[in-house]
Amino acid sequence: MDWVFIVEKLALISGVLALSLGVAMYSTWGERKVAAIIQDRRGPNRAGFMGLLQPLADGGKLFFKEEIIPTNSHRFLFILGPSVAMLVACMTSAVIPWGDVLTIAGRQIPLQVADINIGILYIFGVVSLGVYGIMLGGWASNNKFSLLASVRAASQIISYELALGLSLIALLMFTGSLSLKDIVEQQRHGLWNIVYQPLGFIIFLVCAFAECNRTPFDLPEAENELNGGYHLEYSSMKLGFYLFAEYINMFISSALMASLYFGGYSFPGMDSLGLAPNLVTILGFVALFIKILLFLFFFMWVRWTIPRFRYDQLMRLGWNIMIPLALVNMLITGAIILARQ
Amino acid sequence: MNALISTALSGVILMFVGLFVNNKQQIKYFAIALVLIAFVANLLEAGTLQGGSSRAFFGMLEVSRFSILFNAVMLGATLLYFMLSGREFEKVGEHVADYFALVFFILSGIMLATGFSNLLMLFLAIEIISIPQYILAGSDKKNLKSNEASLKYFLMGSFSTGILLMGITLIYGATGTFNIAELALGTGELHPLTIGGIMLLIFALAFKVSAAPFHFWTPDVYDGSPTVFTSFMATVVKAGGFIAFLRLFHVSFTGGAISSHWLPVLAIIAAATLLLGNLTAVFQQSVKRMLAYSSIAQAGFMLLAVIALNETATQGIVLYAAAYSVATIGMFAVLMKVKDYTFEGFNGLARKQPLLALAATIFLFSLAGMPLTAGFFAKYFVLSAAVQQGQLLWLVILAVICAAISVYYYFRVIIAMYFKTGEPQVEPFTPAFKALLIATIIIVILLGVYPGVLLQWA
Amino acid sequence: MLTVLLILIPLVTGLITFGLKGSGPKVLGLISSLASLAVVIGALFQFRTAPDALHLVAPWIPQLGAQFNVGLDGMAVMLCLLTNIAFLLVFITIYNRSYERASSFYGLMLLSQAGLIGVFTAYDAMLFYVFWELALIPVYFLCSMWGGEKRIPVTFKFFVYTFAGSLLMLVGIIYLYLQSPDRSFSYTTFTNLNLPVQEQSWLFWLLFVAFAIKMPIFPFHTWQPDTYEQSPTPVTMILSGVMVKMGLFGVIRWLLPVVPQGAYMWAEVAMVLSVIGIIYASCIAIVQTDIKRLIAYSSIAHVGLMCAAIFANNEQSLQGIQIQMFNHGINIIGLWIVVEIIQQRLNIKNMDEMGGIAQYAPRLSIFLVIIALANIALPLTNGFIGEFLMFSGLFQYNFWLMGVAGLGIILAAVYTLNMVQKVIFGQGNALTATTVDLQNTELVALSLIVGVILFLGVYPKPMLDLVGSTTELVNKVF
Amino acid sequence: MFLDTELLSATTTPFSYFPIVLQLVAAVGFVGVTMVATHFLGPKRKTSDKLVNFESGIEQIGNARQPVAIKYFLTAILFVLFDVEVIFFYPYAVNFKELGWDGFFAMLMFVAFFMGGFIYIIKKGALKWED
Amino acid sequence: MPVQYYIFLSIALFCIGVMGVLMRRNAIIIFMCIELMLNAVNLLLVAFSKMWADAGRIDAAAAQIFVFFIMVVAAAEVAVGLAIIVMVYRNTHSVDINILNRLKN
Repeated sequence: MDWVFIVEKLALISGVLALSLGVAMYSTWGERKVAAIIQDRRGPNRAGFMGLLQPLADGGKLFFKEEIIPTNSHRFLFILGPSVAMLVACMTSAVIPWGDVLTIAGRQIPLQVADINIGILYIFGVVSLGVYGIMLGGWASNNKFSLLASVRAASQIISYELALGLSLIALLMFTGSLSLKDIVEQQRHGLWNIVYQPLGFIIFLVCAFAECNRTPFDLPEAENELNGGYHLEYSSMKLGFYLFAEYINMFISSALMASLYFGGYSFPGMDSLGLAPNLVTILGFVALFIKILLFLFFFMWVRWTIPRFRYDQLMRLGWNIMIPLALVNMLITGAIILARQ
Repeated sequence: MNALISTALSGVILMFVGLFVNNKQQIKYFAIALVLIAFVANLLEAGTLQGGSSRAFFGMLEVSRFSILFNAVMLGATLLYFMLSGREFEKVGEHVADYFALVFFILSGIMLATGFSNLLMLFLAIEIISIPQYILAGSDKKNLKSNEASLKYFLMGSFSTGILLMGITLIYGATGTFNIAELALGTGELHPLTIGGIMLLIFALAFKVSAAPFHFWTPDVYDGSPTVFTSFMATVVKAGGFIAFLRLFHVSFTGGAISSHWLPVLAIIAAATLLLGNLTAVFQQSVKRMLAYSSIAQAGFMLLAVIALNETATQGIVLYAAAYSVATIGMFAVLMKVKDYTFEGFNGLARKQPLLALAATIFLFSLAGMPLTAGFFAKYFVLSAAVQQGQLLWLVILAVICAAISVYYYFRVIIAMYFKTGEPQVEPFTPAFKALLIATIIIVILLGVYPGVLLQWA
Repeated sequence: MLTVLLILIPLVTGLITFGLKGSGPKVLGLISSLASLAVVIGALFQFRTAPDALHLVAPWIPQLGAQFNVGLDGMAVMLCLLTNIAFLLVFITIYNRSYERASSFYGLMLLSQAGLIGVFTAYDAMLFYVFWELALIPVYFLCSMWGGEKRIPVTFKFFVYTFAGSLLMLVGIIYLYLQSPDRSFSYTTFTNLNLPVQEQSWLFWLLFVAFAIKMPIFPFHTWQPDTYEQSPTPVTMILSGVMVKMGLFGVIRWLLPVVPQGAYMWAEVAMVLSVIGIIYASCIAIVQTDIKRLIAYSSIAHVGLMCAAIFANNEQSLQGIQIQMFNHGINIIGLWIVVEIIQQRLNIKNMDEMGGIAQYAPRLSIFLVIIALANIALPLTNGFIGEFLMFSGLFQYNFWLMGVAGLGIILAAVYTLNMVQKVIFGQGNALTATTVDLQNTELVALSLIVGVILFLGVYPKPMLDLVGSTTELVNKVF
Repeated sequence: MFLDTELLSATTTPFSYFPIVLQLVAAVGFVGVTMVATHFLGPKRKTSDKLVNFESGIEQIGNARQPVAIKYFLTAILFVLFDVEVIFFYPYAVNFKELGWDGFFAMLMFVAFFMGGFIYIIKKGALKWED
Repeated sequence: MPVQYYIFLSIALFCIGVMGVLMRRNAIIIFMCIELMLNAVNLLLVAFSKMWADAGRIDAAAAQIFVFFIMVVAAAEVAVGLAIIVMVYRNTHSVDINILNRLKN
């Protein structure tokens, strides 16, 4: 066993996890700021400069809150729920290529935890576990609102997972690979996939919103009908996990969309700058990060702009529109590719 | 191929027809037309066969004269079933078109079972046959007995699917192929995995065809399911299971070294099936349950064909499938007209409804294997095949004794109808039903007098 | 062609009869049996002139090698004659009776006639088997529908017994078929098989049990007395007069030529069983008070003798048994007719309640006496020549066996005469005083029987000639 | 046979998944530690009222775990069915270019069946929520 | 890793499934045990596929295709099975198979 390899991977993993958590924390700040701007308010501004220390205060508060587990609940599952949600959120990032190869002391270090040839399937697999976190939490609480919310959540997430999976087929048709690294590398040497797959991207985007339970699809937590939904009974860091997991998921889906459709860590002209490879890699990471931030902003922008869907509308959109659309997209893509061959 | 495609498509079409057509009679006629189409399409394919058989799906399906013949028998039996019992579908529930569609899906599974040449196809065939049956068994949603039948059937059925798959996998592990023809080549030296696999396959298939000691689900399921579907499950479906059984063993596991492993097991299973089926049928109080046990007993006879594995056996299974299906479908059609399913419910039927009684008598004769009915030659062929096999004379004698026992419970119905007095409650039926009943009687007798009608194609 | 006609006439008329109403069935039944009788007489003449013309071979199930192969040899002609006479007699006797659901009754009777003729004419084992069963089923229905109090269990027992037996026979046939070089069921193929002794020995039992049940011989007889007792008398006549002969016929036609060595091996066992049957049945017959049961046991005894004679394996016994088949048929039908008449008049079966009928119905009594004497094989009656031949055959085989069997004759005399004595002589009572003497149709039937009895008793040569060819054939193979 | 070993001869080895295991360990560690830590950090002043389920301030009525509307269940089943159909698209998509038009038409048929089932369930009203 | 490990693991899983089916009384648990059996088979098929591929059989991927089909059929079975269980539950408010003995008499 190569110890250096393990150390290197552990460092990368800690980096990625820290990044995810950090981004998630500051997303809460970002969310409130965006909301403030859109609603013409100031937003958080007391803790630190422009309220930048607000997320830390919030996190600390969650740590020191009293932990309440209702007597009627299923204790083990009650704790398991948020743990699963968090765990799943932390696991998705493993196959996303954060950048190209860094060369340190003669070692080639890829900025990707694991480059496996079924990267996309891995993501799907892990993401579909996410629904258990919500289901377990909702059911274990033994609260009518929570239960309803969790059932809703499950129903919604699995419905949109279909369209999500279908929308990617068209993309895979011309990448011919399930490895995210390959997909990004292909875009590095050609056009970004968004050019070929505008429809696919839109479907993916909508489904990503639904998967993350983001407005306009945030029915599971619909605070004004379900009192907060599946995490109604949660407090302290368990609640924090649910909230964090949601933001991490947002972050990862942004990264995924950036990688799949917007070239990932590549940016136009990156191979003709003539800079040192390590520098190019770092620039690439920065480029990816900018794309991710733009997506995150988009998530928030939508949240404060579009009202929540009704449940039947949500389901009809998912089943009756997204799925056929994805199929049509797939067939058209296939026909065009074959016709041009 | 034609038969497979047309039945599968018919199923899909019928599902959609159910969405747009509300008239249940029309749906029935439509379904009958679709079976006819499948029947003709199936026969048309016989003309296109070159060199005895043709292959499809990358060689995973083989269409031969024999498979076409068996398909024709199955489709013919289904046609008869639709015509005789089609109206009963309406009494089960609202979704008539769906029931028909499910029957078509089962048929397409059977079409697959007649011609598979890859274990994958065997698995698919068995599953396509099984899954719709779980639904049909439970189609009477409000009836607890139907619910229970469905659940029981489902649990048992999927359990045996698991066993079947394990068997296939072990065989694959030992041989590296799913192709049943290639499997036969590797019989020189036997890997222990192969033997284990064959045993598991036998158990699983015995489950599916309800052979003892894996039969215990059958009476409950047959009893609990809506009678109209029991009729189909006990006949066409069972025959379909047997053809899969026969084909697999016929192609893959013949030969001295390998058959010496499974032959004793299968022989014991057959013997147990015959004994249990017949002895238990004797004690039943309901005709429907009696028929369920009798179907187990009949399975024992069909197993003889599987064990014998020779030319006569293949002819025999065709004849048996035809004879048994037609007679049982007819018997169930009569049963459904009689409101009370106990033996007492048949008391005095001959006076009140001579035609129903006559039809039931002929069908029961056929089931019992009386000469001049189709059942006789069916039994004759399987017995003959087993005698020919050489090592199984004891089983043949046992089968014969069981056949004599079977007379007892079949004749209980006849005795009730003819020799006892009573006021049987009978549902009204149309002249068309009458005509069909007579036609069925004629088929049974025709096959019994002149089985060459069917055998000349085998 | 005549052979096919023999089968077709009852078959077709039988099927037609089901649809008739009123007196149609009985008229048609009578016409049909008259026509059959005419045809069989025609066949008799053709057998003298051109016996080959009675054979017909047509394809039936080519895949199996089964053919529609029918023909008549001497024994078969004789048995067909017996069958047709028997049915005619039955129809004549019951012409004035009215049966509930008469159309079914006559239809089933005619169907069973067709089956019986088929059994006697089939030269193809598969065909033989089919007719064998076909003859059984209508009889089953007849017994169960028109029989006595306990008819259902009793006839069912009868049915299951015979059916089980015939299934074993079927296995035997299948085995033989599989051994045949040309995959055929034909008689000639079967007789030329020359199987190893070992196989013949168990094949013998497969086939023999079926025949033994039908005859019936001890210990396969338990169905018989009950069935005879419970059946309607016309059916009992057919059962005892003709159907019993199916078993004997089967042994002579199929068992002996096909598995000769098997038969040779087991001959003693079969004979001992038969002889036990004779004594056993005779003893029981002596103590019977029920007239129907008495005749039933007497039939077992007679058949036992015939069966023993078959296995004695020589010309006399074979000849004897064949003509005895005919004669026993005629005699026992005669007895049953008398019983039927008494029962119809008095509605009793217990002999102790009878007596003195001779005073009130003299003609009936005369006929009964003659028939009874024929039954105990007095010289100058038809029974004599057959029994004589059989005993001489048995004597050649084994003296002691003959001796024991001969005891049967004495016992037969005891119970038959005892019956006659109880029924027609002795003290009359109020009931028997009401006995009405024979009426026209009954008179015709009984006269016919007595005519045959006396004619064949005096001049048995035509019968012997008729069966000679079969005897030769069997002897050659055996 | 129409398959070849290409599917099997890919470069990924079980070892490629090792980093994922590492990440799993790390994530489990993080979640576990945090959970335990917060359990001890927070104050514990439990009262029976506090531990009752929240139902908008009124007393709890009955158990929450009652069967929910069958519609949700139906959705779940439909998801299972359609999701396995979707799975079939993946190997096809990856090998799409090699399979060419033949593969395309085969897949077209598959899509037709997919849509057949889809239209059927929609027409049957399986996804109707407003009743 | 040697293929034997996979075989032992699969057989063990399979046996657990079989035992569960035979011994448990809750329909859902039985159902899950059946799924366990199927998945044990899947695992074994993949292991065998790899084994035969290493041994040089060019069609060894067929076993993996088989796994696909098993999954599909299992999904169909799940759909039907769950529907049946729900139906039974709605009528009897129980999924214990012991109470399902109305048909016995």
